[in-house]
Amino acid sequence: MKTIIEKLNSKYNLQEIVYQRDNLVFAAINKENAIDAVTYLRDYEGFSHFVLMSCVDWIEDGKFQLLYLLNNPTLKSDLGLKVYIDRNNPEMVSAHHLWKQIWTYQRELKEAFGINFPGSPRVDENFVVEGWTDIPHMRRDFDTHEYAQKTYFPRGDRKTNDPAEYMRKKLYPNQPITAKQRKDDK
Amino acid sequence: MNIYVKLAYTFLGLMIVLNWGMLMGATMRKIGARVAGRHGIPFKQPWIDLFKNIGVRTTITHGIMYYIGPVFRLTGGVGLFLFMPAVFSGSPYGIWTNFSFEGDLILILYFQVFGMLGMALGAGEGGHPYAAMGIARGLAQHAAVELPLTLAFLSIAIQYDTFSVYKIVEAQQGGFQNWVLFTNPFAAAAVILAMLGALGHSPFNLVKAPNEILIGPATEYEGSYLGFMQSAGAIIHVMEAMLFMNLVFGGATNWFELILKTFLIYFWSVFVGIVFPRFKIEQSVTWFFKVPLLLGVLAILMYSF
Amino acid sequence: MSELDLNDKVSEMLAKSEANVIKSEKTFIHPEDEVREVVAPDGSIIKINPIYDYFSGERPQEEKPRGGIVEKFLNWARSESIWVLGFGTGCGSIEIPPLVTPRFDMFRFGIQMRPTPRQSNAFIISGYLSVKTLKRVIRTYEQMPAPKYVIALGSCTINGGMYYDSYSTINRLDKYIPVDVYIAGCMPRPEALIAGFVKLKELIKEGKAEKANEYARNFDEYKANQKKIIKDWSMPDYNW
Amino acid sequence: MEQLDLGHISLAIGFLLILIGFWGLLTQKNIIKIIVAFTILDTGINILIVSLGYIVGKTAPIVDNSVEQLENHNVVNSIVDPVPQALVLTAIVIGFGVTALMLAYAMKLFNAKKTLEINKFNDLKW
Amino acid sequence: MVTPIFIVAIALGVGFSIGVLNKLGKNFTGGLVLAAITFMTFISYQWFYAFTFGEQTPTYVYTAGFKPPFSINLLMGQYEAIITLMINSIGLLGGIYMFNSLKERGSNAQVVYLILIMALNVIVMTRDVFNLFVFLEISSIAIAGLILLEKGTRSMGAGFKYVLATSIISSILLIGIIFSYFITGTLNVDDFISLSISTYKGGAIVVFLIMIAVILELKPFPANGWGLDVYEGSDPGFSAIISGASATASLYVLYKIMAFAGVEWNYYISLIGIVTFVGSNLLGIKQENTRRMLGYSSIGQVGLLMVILGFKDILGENTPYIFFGILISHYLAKAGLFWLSGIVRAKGLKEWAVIRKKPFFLFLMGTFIFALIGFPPFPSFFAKWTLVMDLVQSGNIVWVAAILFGSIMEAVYLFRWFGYAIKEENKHLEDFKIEIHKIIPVWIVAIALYGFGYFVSQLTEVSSTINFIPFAFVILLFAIDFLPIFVKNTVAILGMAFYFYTIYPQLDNFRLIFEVIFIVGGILALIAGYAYKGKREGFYPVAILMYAGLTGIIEAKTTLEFFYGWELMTAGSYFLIIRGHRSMPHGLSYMLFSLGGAYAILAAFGIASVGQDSISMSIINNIQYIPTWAYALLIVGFLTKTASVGLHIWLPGAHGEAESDVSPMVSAILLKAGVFGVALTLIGMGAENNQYSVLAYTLGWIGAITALVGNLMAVFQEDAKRLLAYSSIGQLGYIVFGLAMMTHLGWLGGFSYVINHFLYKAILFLTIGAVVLRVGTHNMYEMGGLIKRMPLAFIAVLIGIIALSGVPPLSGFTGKWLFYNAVLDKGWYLQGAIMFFSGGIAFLYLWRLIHTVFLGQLKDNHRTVKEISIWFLIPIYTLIVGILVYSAKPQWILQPLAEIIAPFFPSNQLVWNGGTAISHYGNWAGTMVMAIIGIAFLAVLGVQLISTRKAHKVKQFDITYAGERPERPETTHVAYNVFEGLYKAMWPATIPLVETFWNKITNYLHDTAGFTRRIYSGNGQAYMLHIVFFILVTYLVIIGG
Repeated sequence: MKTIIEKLNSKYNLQEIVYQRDNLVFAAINKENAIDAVTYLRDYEGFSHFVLMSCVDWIEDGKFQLLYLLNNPTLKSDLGLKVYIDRNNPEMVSAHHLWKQIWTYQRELKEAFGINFPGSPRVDENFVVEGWTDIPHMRRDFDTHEYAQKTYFPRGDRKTNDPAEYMRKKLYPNQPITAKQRKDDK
Repeated sequence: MNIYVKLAYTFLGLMIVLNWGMLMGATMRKIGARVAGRHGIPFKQPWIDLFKNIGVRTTITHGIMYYIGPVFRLTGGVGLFLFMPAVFSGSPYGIWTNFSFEGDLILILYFQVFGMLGMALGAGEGGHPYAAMGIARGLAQHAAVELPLTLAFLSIAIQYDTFSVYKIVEAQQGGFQNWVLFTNPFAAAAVILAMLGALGHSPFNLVKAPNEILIGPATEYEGSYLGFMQSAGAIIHVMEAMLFMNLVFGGATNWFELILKTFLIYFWSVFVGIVFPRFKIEQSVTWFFKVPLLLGVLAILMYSF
Repeated sequence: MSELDLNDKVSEMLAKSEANVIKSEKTFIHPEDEVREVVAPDGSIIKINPIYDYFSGERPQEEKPRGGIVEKFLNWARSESIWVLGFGTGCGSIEIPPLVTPRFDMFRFGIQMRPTPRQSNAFIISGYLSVKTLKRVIRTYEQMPAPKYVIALGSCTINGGMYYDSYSTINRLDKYIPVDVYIAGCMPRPEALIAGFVKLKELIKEGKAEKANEYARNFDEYKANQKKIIKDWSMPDYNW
Repeated sequence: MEQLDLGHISLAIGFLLILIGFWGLLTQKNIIKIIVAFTILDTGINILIVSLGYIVGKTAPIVDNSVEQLENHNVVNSIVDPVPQALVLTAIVIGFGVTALMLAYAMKLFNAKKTLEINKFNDLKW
Repeated sequence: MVTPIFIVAIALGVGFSIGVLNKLGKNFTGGLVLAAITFMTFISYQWFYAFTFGEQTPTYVYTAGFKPPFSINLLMGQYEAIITLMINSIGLLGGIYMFNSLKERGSNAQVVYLILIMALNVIVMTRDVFNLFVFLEISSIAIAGLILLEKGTRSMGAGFKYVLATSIISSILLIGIIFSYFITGTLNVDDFISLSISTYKGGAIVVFLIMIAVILELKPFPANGWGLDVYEGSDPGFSAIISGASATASLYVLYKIMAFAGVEWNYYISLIGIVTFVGSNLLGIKQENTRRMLGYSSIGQVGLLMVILGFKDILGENTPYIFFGILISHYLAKAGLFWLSGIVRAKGLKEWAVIRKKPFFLFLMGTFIFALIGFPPFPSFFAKWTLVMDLVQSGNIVWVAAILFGSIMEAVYLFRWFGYAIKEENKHLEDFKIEIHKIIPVWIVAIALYGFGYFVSQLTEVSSTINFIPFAFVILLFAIDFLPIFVKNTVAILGMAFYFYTIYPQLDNFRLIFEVIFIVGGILALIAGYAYKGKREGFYPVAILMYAGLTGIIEAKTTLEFFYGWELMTAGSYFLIIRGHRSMPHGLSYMLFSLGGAYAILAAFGIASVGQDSISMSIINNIQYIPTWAYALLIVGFLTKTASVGLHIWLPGAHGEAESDVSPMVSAILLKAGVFGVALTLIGMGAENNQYSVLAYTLGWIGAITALVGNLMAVFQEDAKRLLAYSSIGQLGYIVFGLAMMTHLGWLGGFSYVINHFLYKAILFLTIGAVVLRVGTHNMYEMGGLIKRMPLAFIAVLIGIIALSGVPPLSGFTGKWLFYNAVLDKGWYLQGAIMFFSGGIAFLYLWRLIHTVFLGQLKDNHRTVKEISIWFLIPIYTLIVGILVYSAKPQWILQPLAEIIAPFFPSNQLVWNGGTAISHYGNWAGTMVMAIIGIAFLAVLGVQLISTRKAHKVKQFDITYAGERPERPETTHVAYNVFEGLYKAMWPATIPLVETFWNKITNYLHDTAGFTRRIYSGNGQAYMLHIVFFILVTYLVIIGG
């Protein structure tokens, strides 16, 4: 695994290499080299299984972090390649030609984060939500509570209680509060 | 006999058969529930369902054929009753022999299809794919069942040298040792096995296959249509059992005997159905082409040489 | 990074993203609903408007109960023969199968499952409803023949339950389809379901379960609510 | 047959030529050689014809002085059978015609394909 | 009377004078040559006329004033007159045809052509063997010279091979001649005969040499590669002359030589002939080049003529009739075909599609091909008939089989060719130019063929009774083919109606049933023709041709008339079938199976006529010579038309691809011809005769298995018309089964099915055909939901399928009920069970038919289709009325049927008590059953009407779809591969064993042909080697062995 990472590093200049476990490594890679590296790993290093593709919204840094998680069945090892892309211009090269299931991941990311993958098949179609018109719903700047309040007739009389407090009051209304409980409450 | 009296008796008989069919259906479901350790439905449930269905307020129709499909079905059931001698009373023109003197076994065999075909066409106009699938399965299975049944019926007809159901019943009178079940065991065995397919319970309930193809042909039918089909189903179940009873189990000399025998015949298919899961079409078809067909051929060969 | 900085940053980002947010310009016409041109066998070109040509789409009419002894008898029959559509919309659907087990045995009450909406008169909304599922629920509900009854299961159908702030889950079911009986809980146990059925039977017998007519009466209001959240409305206004 | 008379010799030669002709027709690949073989065959047949009409000790059926000088002056008895002689004339003419035709063909064929190999002229077959 | 020597004189004179005139610079050679040939034709015609209508006796012409052997003498007898007339007239027509091409080659070519014709004349007339040799050589040189004068090099090789081969042959002839002179001292044929040369020492060898040379001139198989190359390579005009004139002359030489060769040669000539006939026709199958294929055909025909010559002692006084019948057909048709091939300029068979849209060319080509195969009304039909009759009567059945086999092989490639011409795509082909002087001779020979056909038919007593009126009607319709469809259709219908009116009183009831089905059914089917637009060229003549044939077999008093009608019907139906789209291969297989069947029937008629003093149809009631085989042959022959299992593979494609109103004609109507034949045969076998019980038993099994196979295959079809076609196979299986039972009930059931099948299959085919016309596809899965657009068509199909499936109360149940009783009566239980099982299977495909076409989802592009045409609805609803009447009052039809059957199968197995049929086994009251069911239905309907009075009409996507909605009708309509589950269970039963069997046979024949024809390597020496080997083998067989 180490040799693979070193080879890859020498080839594509990895950053933030994290050896999570013996058989699980994460590393960041440039946007330009990412698909090259994935292809290289698939074709030469035996990472034949595409596990998943995910996205993290680093709103503070103005970045989306895409993760391509690959698996090598012979080494029983996983390698996560992280790619940072600009949040304001979220676009990534499509990798649908490598594994067919990437279509679906990219379609999901397009819907949930608004990341575009030009050329990926059916990327514009609905994935989970149908007829979504607001900003992509998994972005951190999307306020789901406000949206729900606005859209779905919330019942005005809804009250929310801390279950522990509520049950204590309901079951043992007269019992004084112990010191331990007060400490816990803090 | 006056034709009006005859009609009245026939109508009465039809009512008996209809109600007995419903009761029998309820009983069988009750039995199934008991096997599963449940209480099951109340005995009155079929009637309640029928009334409820007739009381439905909105109905739809997909077209004329869809509309008269249930009519065909019920006519098929009623007609089957009309051409079947129900209770043997020593005369082909007896009070409970209905209009069986107008035709014979062949008429009954082919008339069975009348309702089925009408229903199939009606469901077809509904345009629902599951309806078509159910019918296709049903027809395939029907064809497979037909072969051993036909062989067995031919064998029985050869045995008694007649196609008249009445005469076959007549010949079986005078004790159970005269029943086809004992006098022509191969034919009887073929009938008993093929009967499972004809009655359409699990494992041969491909046509309806609830939850797989949504009750099959009846998918689009609701309300009164469904009520009609339920009634027809009740009648046809009894009529099928009655046909086998007349041909193999010595017929009936009174209504009680009829009820007992049809119950037992029907129970046999329910008994099998509770134990076995549903077949696929090809399994069902090949099943009929194995043992039942062999028995049917044996039944024929017995009389061929 | 301090908390204050973060907040600043976030609000800054928010302002930015407002500017270049991807507001979709989808019109949400289902591709199968677009008007299409086909060539007829005789060579002429004909226009197909699927929603108009393939669906009836007529408004539902109120079917007033006839009243009198007949109606009473029929109501009794309806109450004793509740045919439930086998459609699990949410997590509560796992509470329905126990009903057919020997322990609960709903058949005793004349309650049976049916596979097709055409033959059912009761619809259990089992728990939370996403917008996507709601579309199917509406379609299915409308296809059931009147009189029809809806049993809403769990707090999600009442006020959204634990999904009260979800962007994709509705809060109040009765804004979209009329509900006869609510069964509270998260989730209500099968006993509670049976209690709900018994309540429904009482309502039917009393002649109070006429929500199908209510739906027809307030059809426009219901439709407006439905269409407000279902943006890709790819079906006729009323599904027969 | 104590001695070989002229008739038998020519008969044998005729047959030999015929066989040679056949052999040549069937084995030679060059068209010109085939034509030559045919003429040999033709010649053989002609010799055959003449020799079949030959009667030992008799002269050609040309009625001139040499015949009249014979003892008995019986023309019929002193000449060989004239009919084969007449036939052979026709046969020679015919053979000539055929040979000429073949040569014409050979020329045209050579012009067409610049070869005289008979194997090359099998455009039409099967 | 001009002496025949002038033929030679004129030719030589003109030849020489042309040489002189050319020197003078005059150039009217062409006209002069034609004039000379015309004069030669006149001379021979004069003699022919004198022989035929006068009292002329054969005349010898002596040259140079001496008697043979010192001079050459010519004989002008009757045959010589005919044959020289044939040669000269073909020479004249050929001269006209080749006028321009001869002119291009210069005046020498014209002279050579003239000399060729003259040489052929002399070959025929001369009585001197050496003269024969000389003129044979002259003709060979002339032909080779003409080829030499052609432009281009392609034919050069062929010409050279021709010269080589003929010179070897003539060398052998010459050796033979000289030895013959040596041993006999004469060269005269008449002397040879009187001296009986073969008795001399060495005579046998001499005869052998002469004989083998003459036989080799006739290009026997396989020593005929040189001839084939010439046919292929040279100008089609020459090919016509070689095939028409040269071969005719050579045949006559053979006839002359046979006079002194001794009777033992007859057998060998026949043997060589039959080997040539079968062999070259077999090899013809593999040919793709038209002229080479025609060459094979020519050689084959000559082989057949050799067979006839070989059998001349056995055939006796019929020999000239047979010989000239076949010779004239061959000579005219082959010349016509060669000429056509010159006009069309198509080399490959498929390129003949260029004449696809030219009806007159198709007419010419069809005329020639049908004349070659021996269809009526051409002379070869009558000749072949007589030949087969005579051969069978003399016990040479194996020869008949070989001849018929060869004929079928010939039909294979000729009809394949014809099929290409009619059906193949011709977009990419260049059109050709028609020169008037080329087309005229073709027309002349075509018309002559019809003329000779009529003439020949009037020659003998039996054939002169044939009714040519229907055929004349066909010609009339062909003549008015340019008129609009409305007129033609009316004329056709009126003609048929009038004919039916005139013939009606002559028929007994048995025949009347079939005549009604044929003619009335035909009229109904023709009514649908009004729905078509345009002219529909060529449809009416062929349709009426089929009906002419059908009525012919009904009226037939003699077996010849029957066979005549049968062949006419085959020809007509072939044309009808091949009109459909993509139906070329099906038309071909239909034709081949039909011909095979027809030949079986022909052979059987021959056997039947043994020991009888007439050929009236009644002879099949009392066959004396190998009767079981004769009946078996008859049945096999008729079963090809009923498409029983094993012989059915032509039907699905033929019926499925035919036009909408043709399908009912060929299915509901035409198939009954086979039934009629089977019925006649079974009547002939007789009810009480146990001798044939094995035959009937086999037939019963065939019927039952046919029913099963047909119905089962119908279940798995995707094409609506093919489904109906397979269904027809199954239904015909029922009929055959019913008839095979040979009991009263069985026949009653069978006949009830005959009528029923006619009614409902006509309804179904007409309706589905009309629907196909509207929606433009045959595939059921591309239709659906059409009930909304075509309710009347739906009702028609509904009634049709209820009647077909045998569900009471409609009429199909009648047949089922009768069959059950008959099966029990006869004791054929297992077969019966198979039949009833197939009846059960019928539900599957019937439901599928109505469901996938009319129910389910209406497709996008069918949303505006209209109800089927009124012209289809009229016959459909007429037939529906028929079905309803039959259903309500079955006794109206069954009682007369029983009376018809009673004379053959007397019985009182079925008793009528009012409307109730009572058999020993059960009873059935059709009217009452219908009434009871009707009342029950109406009562139930009333209840439903009350309970669902407020039903809301919805549209097609308003279905419960598991919470979703259907997206497209195509994805919602269950129509493709509907019975997949059943298929998984029953696929072993659907393996097309029969088709595989016939495919294997076809492949085997093709492989054999493909392998064998490799001996024709194109190498001249190889051809010479063939000749040498042929001589050696023949020598070993005839003399050495």
